[in-house]
Amino acid sequence: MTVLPKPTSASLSSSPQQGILERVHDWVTTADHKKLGMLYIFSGLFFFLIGGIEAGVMRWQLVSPANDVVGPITFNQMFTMHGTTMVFLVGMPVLLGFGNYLIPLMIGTRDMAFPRLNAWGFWMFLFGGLLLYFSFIGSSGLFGTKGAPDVGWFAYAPLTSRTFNRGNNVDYWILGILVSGFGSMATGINLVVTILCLRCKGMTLMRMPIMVWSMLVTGFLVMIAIPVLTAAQVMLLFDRFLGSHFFDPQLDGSALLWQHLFWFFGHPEVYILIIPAFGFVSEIVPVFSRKVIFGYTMMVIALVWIAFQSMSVWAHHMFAVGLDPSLNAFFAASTFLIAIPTGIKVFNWLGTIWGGRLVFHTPMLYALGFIGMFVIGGLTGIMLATVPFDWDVSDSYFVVGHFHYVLFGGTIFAIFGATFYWFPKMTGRMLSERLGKWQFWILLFGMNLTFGPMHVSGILGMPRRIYTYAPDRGLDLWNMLSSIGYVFQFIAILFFGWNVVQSLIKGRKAGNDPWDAWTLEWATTSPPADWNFNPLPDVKSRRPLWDAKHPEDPDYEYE
Amino acid sequence: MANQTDHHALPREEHHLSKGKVGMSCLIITESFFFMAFIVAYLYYIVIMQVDDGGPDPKDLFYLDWMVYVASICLFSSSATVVFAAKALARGAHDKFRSWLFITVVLGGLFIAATAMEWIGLIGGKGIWMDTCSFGTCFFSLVGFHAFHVCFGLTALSLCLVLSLLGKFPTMQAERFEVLSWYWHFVDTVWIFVFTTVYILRVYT
Amino acid sequence: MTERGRTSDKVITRAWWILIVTTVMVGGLGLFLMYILGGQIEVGDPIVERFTPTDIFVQPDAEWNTSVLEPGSPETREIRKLTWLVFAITAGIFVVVEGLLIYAIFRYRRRKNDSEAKDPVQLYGSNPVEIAWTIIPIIIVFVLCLATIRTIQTVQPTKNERPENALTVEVIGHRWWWEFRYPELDVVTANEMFIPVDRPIWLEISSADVIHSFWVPELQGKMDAFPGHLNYWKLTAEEEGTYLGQCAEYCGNQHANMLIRVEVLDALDFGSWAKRQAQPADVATGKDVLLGREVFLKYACQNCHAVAGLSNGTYAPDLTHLMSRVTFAGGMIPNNADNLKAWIDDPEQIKPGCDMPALKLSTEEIEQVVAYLVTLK
Amino acid sequence: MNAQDSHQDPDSAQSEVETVRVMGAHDANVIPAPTSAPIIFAFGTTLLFAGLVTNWFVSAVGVVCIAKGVLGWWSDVLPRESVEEIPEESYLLIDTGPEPHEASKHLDSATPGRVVLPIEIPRIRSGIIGGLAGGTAMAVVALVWGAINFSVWMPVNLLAAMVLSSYDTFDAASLEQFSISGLFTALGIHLSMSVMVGLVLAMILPMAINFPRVFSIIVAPVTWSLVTYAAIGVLDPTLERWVNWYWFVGSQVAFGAVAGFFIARSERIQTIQYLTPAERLGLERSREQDGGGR
Ligand code: HEA
Ligand code: HEA
Ligand code: HEC
Ligand code: CUA
Ligand SMILES: [Cu+2]
Repeated sequence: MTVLPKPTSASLSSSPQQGILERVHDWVTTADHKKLGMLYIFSGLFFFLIGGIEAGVMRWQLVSPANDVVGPITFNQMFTMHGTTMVFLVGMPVLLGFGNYLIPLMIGTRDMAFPRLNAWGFWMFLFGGLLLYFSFIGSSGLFGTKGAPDVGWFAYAPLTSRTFNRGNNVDYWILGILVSGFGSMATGINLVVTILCLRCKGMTLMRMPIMVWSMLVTGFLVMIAIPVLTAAQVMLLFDRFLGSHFFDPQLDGSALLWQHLFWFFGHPEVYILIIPAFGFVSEIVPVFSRKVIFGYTMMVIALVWIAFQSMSVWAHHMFAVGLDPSLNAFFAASTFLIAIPTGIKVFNWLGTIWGGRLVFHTPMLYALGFIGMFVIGGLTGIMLATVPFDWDVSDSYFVVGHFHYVLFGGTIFAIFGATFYWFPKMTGRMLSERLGKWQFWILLFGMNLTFGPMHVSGILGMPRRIYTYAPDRGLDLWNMLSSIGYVFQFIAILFFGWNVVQSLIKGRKAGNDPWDAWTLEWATTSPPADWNFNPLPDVKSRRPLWDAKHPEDPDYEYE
Repeated sequence: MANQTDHHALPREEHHLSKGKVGMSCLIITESFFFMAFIVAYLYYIVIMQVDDGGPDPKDLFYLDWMVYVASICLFSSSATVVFAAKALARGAHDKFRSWLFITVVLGGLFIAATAMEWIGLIGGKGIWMDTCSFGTCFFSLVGFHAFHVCFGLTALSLCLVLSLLGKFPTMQAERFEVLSWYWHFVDTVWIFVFTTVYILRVYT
Repeated sequence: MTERGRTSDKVITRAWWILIVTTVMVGGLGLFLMYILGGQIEVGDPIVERFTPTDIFVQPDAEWNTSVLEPGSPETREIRKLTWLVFAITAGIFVVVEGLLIYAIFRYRRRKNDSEAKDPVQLYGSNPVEIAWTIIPIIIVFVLCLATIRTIQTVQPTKNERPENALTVEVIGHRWWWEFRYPELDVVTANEMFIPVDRPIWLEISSADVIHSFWVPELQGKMDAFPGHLNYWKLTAEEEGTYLGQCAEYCGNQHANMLIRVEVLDALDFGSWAKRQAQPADVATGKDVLLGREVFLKYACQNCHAVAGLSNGTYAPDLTHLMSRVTFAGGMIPNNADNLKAWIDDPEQIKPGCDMPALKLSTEEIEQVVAYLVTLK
Repeated sequence: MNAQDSHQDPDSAQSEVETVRVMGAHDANVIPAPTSAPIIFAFGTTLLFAGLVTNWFVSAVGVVCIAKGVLGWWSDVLPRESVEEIPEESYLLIDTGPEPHEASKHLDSATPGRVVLPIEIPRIRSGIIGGLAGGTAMAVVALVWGAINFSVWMPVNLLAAMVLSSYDTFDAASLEQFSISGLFTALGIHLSMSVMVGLVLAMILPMAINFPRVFSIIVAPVTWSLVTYAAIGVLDPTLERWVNWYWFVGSQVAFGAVAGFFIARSERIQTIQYLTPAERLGLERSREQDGGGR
């Protein structure tokens, strides 16, 4: 491999002796996709800690029956803020942040298509999130009631109407998410345009890393899903401020319409939260198996298939609302079908590690943990899609178990994997492998201990969103286990925090390509210069760095 | 030379799409889904459920008088004039560009004026507003958002016109202008749907 | 050439064996589970007793069972068959996928003596293998769809599928208590639903405010209660006894304490219960009781609560036969004089955030009004 | 380059170049300059909305911020983007090797280190045909059983009962009747199942099984029957009530035998999986179109 002369300084604008103010100024005025990406990831992780602490409050309250740690009102605010935070302020920004950081690098270009719009998108997300959290102090409102929103993350009408929610807390929920939604739409569009228009020489669609494909698909889903939520929220806003009656059943509005609109957004949304994670895993698994990804084409087809399918399954969240039997049947069938492309992905990952030479660095542990945990969550999803069984366990802790396996075991695991994998690129330093492995094993154990028993308590008849339960119902043990599991997770996350701080200060220097990987982001310095590449690369296969490292046996001879 | 066999080194033009055009297409997709939600709400309450809450029957409100027709015709034809303007600009025919653009702006303005008249009639004359009935709720939000988009487009177009009159709108902006004209087409297309749901479907069912 | 032939042959064979073993394992495991758990065997069959993992799913020291796996009606029995089918299928897939994953992790880990530089065979994919692992899930999913569709048909009634001999109960969700109306019997009660055994019950479910969900796990799956429209649901209890349930759609502050008790009686007992309930119980005698009645009328009680013959508020639970119920306040506390006193003194203490205000009665007035209330049998 | 007054310049070739520079300048040696406009704009928008729940004054401040942000943004991109030049030094650490000049190798002539599995596959079509043929054979057996014991419509209705749960309560006489919905339901189920099972067999038989006949005539039908036996109570109680298991296994064997026969006969073709779908659809140029290829 021809290594061209080493560059010296990595950045145009920042000189070593910068005051704190200049540095802040640098970050807030930046239009650089890498800085914005890191801002996204950092703020997302920050919100993750908050959301995690909110979960802790819930687990503390539920640790034993008839417990009295927080009252119902606080508890209801906790799960609402927890769910909203985790979905809108953790999952989306962190995933989009990685997209932001990596996409231009992976397709060999200098920045996003609309760099300023990109910055705007980030700030909208951040301010939206802050506005939402301002509700804790700001929402006493005209009637002096309540603090944070307490209507659940899907805010079913008519609970959100003025009649049942007199303070301003619901308004904060609407406005915070509305504002950050605008940011997400901007970022989604930006990702799609970047990927379609800015690929470097030779980077055809079918040579893009799967990660880039997953971001393309996610971008489309964002463009399609978020506006529907925005529209629904605007209607709700009209209801609350202008007295219109979209969702007020007392005035011939329809509570069902909100559900249709919300879940038309909501289901694609959960795929927005998992598809980038699929992308991370599809990058990590091959590198640490030392093998090319198995069935690239089918992987791409499966992604696109999942995205399309995800738009026709929304009513599986509404099996208990009394839809017509034929509609129930249709949405069940449509939901089952998603298992097929998802299965293709799982099997292709297995195919990739099959016959490989696996190296268990921390990113690989998380990727494998992802596969194992996601399959559990996916299979309970299939059970939920079985309508009559869903009548049994819908809105019970079984559902809570399902979605934490896919969201935590899926999305969050993939995010940790990605953090360990790309941290060296972003900062120039390695995260500690030793701490990372401790964190992984504790987290794996902790999450199973927390979310596994939830399936049991759901089957035992424990509805979700209850702040307390009676002692004589056989639920004690399972809730106790869940709460103990939380402590393990907490410790694991502490490990992570310590690891990040420690490594930023005195982590091992990473070098440009610490994992001996194959995609373009490893073909520049760590951290990359503001302009990523110079000259822009020219690729001939899906694994340009493989070609460079094996001139005697390059990929492009075969693809 | 290698062009015949060398499929790896695709010439850059191969996938060089315009950021502006792709971006605008994406924006249009996004906005379409936004409007879809409002159209669905209108269809649901007014056309399918035919909610009877003392609100007016659209049949009685829109006698489809000449105003709606004329306004629609204005809006639809402005889609054509904006194309002529864009073509003229690309050719560097700035005078023609300005005239066509002016006509477009006027047509759009007429449309907005007609909407405003209708609203005044409904709100002031008939006392119907968002909070009076389901019809008001659905009608004002749907038509209102459309009008809002028209206004937005009009502002952008007028700005171009002003800049051009000041001599600050060079030919090199032709692609930007074309992209803007796509937006205008989109606003028109939405009107087709709004017009159908609000004025045709309900009035003729 | 020979070299290449051999390498790929080996990988081919191995890949195929994965697939075959997978299929056989899904088949085998599913077979086993379905046989044991599936519709072949009725509950009570010794095999079921021996093999089902239901042990965890019964609440050992529970007063009431709310496990969805303990069916108490033909409807839930029907659902449970499907439940076991989907359990069996997903369990099979689970074992196979996780098994393959763990096997691969151990089998293909890099060993000490593997040289760093040597990369394994770069295997790009395989159409037939990929087709196979697309089609096999399609078949599974196809079967699941059919089974789901037929169970939906059996269990979910549409508006005009009311069984002829059914008893109608109107279920109305309120924040945070349930109202049950028996239009054919002219009975209204709260939180505790009484039904006759072995007779189909036709539920017309709705809500007075926000969305709730009616859920008595042993008797039927859940059905949401919407303001503004009716949902239809049916169930038939097979055994007498008490069944516990709970509101299952988040409805605000006290969603956790919106419990349901279903008392299943034999036809005779039910008949006399209904007769009793249809008559007013307001036959106050005695000084305190009459004073209590005054208090009830003086304070706003009567605006919200109905007592047949005295007041007819509809905002709050009907108190006509208050003392015929074992619990009150959405089923959260036992119904006795002391608890009632505490409740009327300050509902907020017992059920924070609930919709009954503390009316600031003096201790004496409380004594009196409760003295009155306990006569409402 | 004096773009300001180039609108008087009718030279469109010149403006073409300019357009590209404005709209698609991603490969120029520049990166966007930092700007405070986006954050101000975003902050303003947030305040605008926050005013709804606080005080109109907040909204007013928001509007001012928005105006400032928008103006700043405009001056950033109009008439052309403000950018920073990047230094000349090189920041690319790889060299992906020489341009490949001859047609590239294909995996079927690959060296050991590279494999696509397996090199040859039966035509997918053969699986479909085999499945349909097998399905016919199976149906014939089932119909014969029906004709002997009940009527030909019996097996049809029994299969349809898998979906049509109302059949559960029917007696033999009603199940012997012809029913159009029963026919279509049964046909749908039967066809799709046959095709899918045929496809799987086609993928497995020729390459994986050393004893394909035994597998398709005995192992597969028996396994399938066992699975059906276990699950039938849930899937199709009506069928469970009337079925004769000997005939049932017989019909499965008929399927296996016929489908296996058709699949075994089919020719093998070279796998085409390294043609991407985009190439097949003509979205991107393929090596064939380039004159390279096989
Ligand atoms: C990352 C997010 C994520 C993902 C990926 C999924 C994936 C799936 N989800 Fe989940 N879901 C949520 C997040 C997610 N979900 C959330 C947050 C909720 C609750 C919202 C709320 O109410 O608050 C929810 C709720 C939810 C419900 C509603 C439950 C209820 O409220 O009553 C249902 C019902 O059908 C469902 C189904 C599914 C299915 C079928 C999948 C499928 O995509 C899973 C597919 C994967 C597999 C099946 C495993 C791998 C495949 C194989 C190994 C192949 C072989 C398998 C077969 C042949 C079956 N989900
Ligand atoms: C990505 C999404 C995501 C993630 C990661 C999580 C993570 C967790 N969730 Fe959550 N959850 C949801 C999404 C998510 N959840 C959603 C959408 C809902 C539905 C909400 C609704 O019903 O409306 C929900 C609901 C929900 C409930 C049900 C509430 C109810 O219905 O009553 C519970 C109950 O236990 C729960 C628990 C947890 C726990 C224990 C974690 C843990 O994994 C959390 C782990 C995190 C930590 C342990 C943080 C550690 C923090 C530190 C180390 C901080 C130290 C630093 C400082 C002090 C500065 N979640
Ligand atoms: C503003 C309306 C209101 C007034 C006035 C009111 N109540 Fe109530 N009451 C309620 C509501 C609502 C509930 C149900 C609370 C719950 O379970 O969440 C309730 C519940 C009760 C119950 C329990 C009933 C059951 O079966 O669960 C009793 C007993 C009761 N009230 C007695 C009284 C008395 C006595 C007074 C007068 C001193 C009174 N209430 C005044 C609204 C009211
Ligand atoms: Cu009612 Cu929850
Ligand atoms: Cu979903």
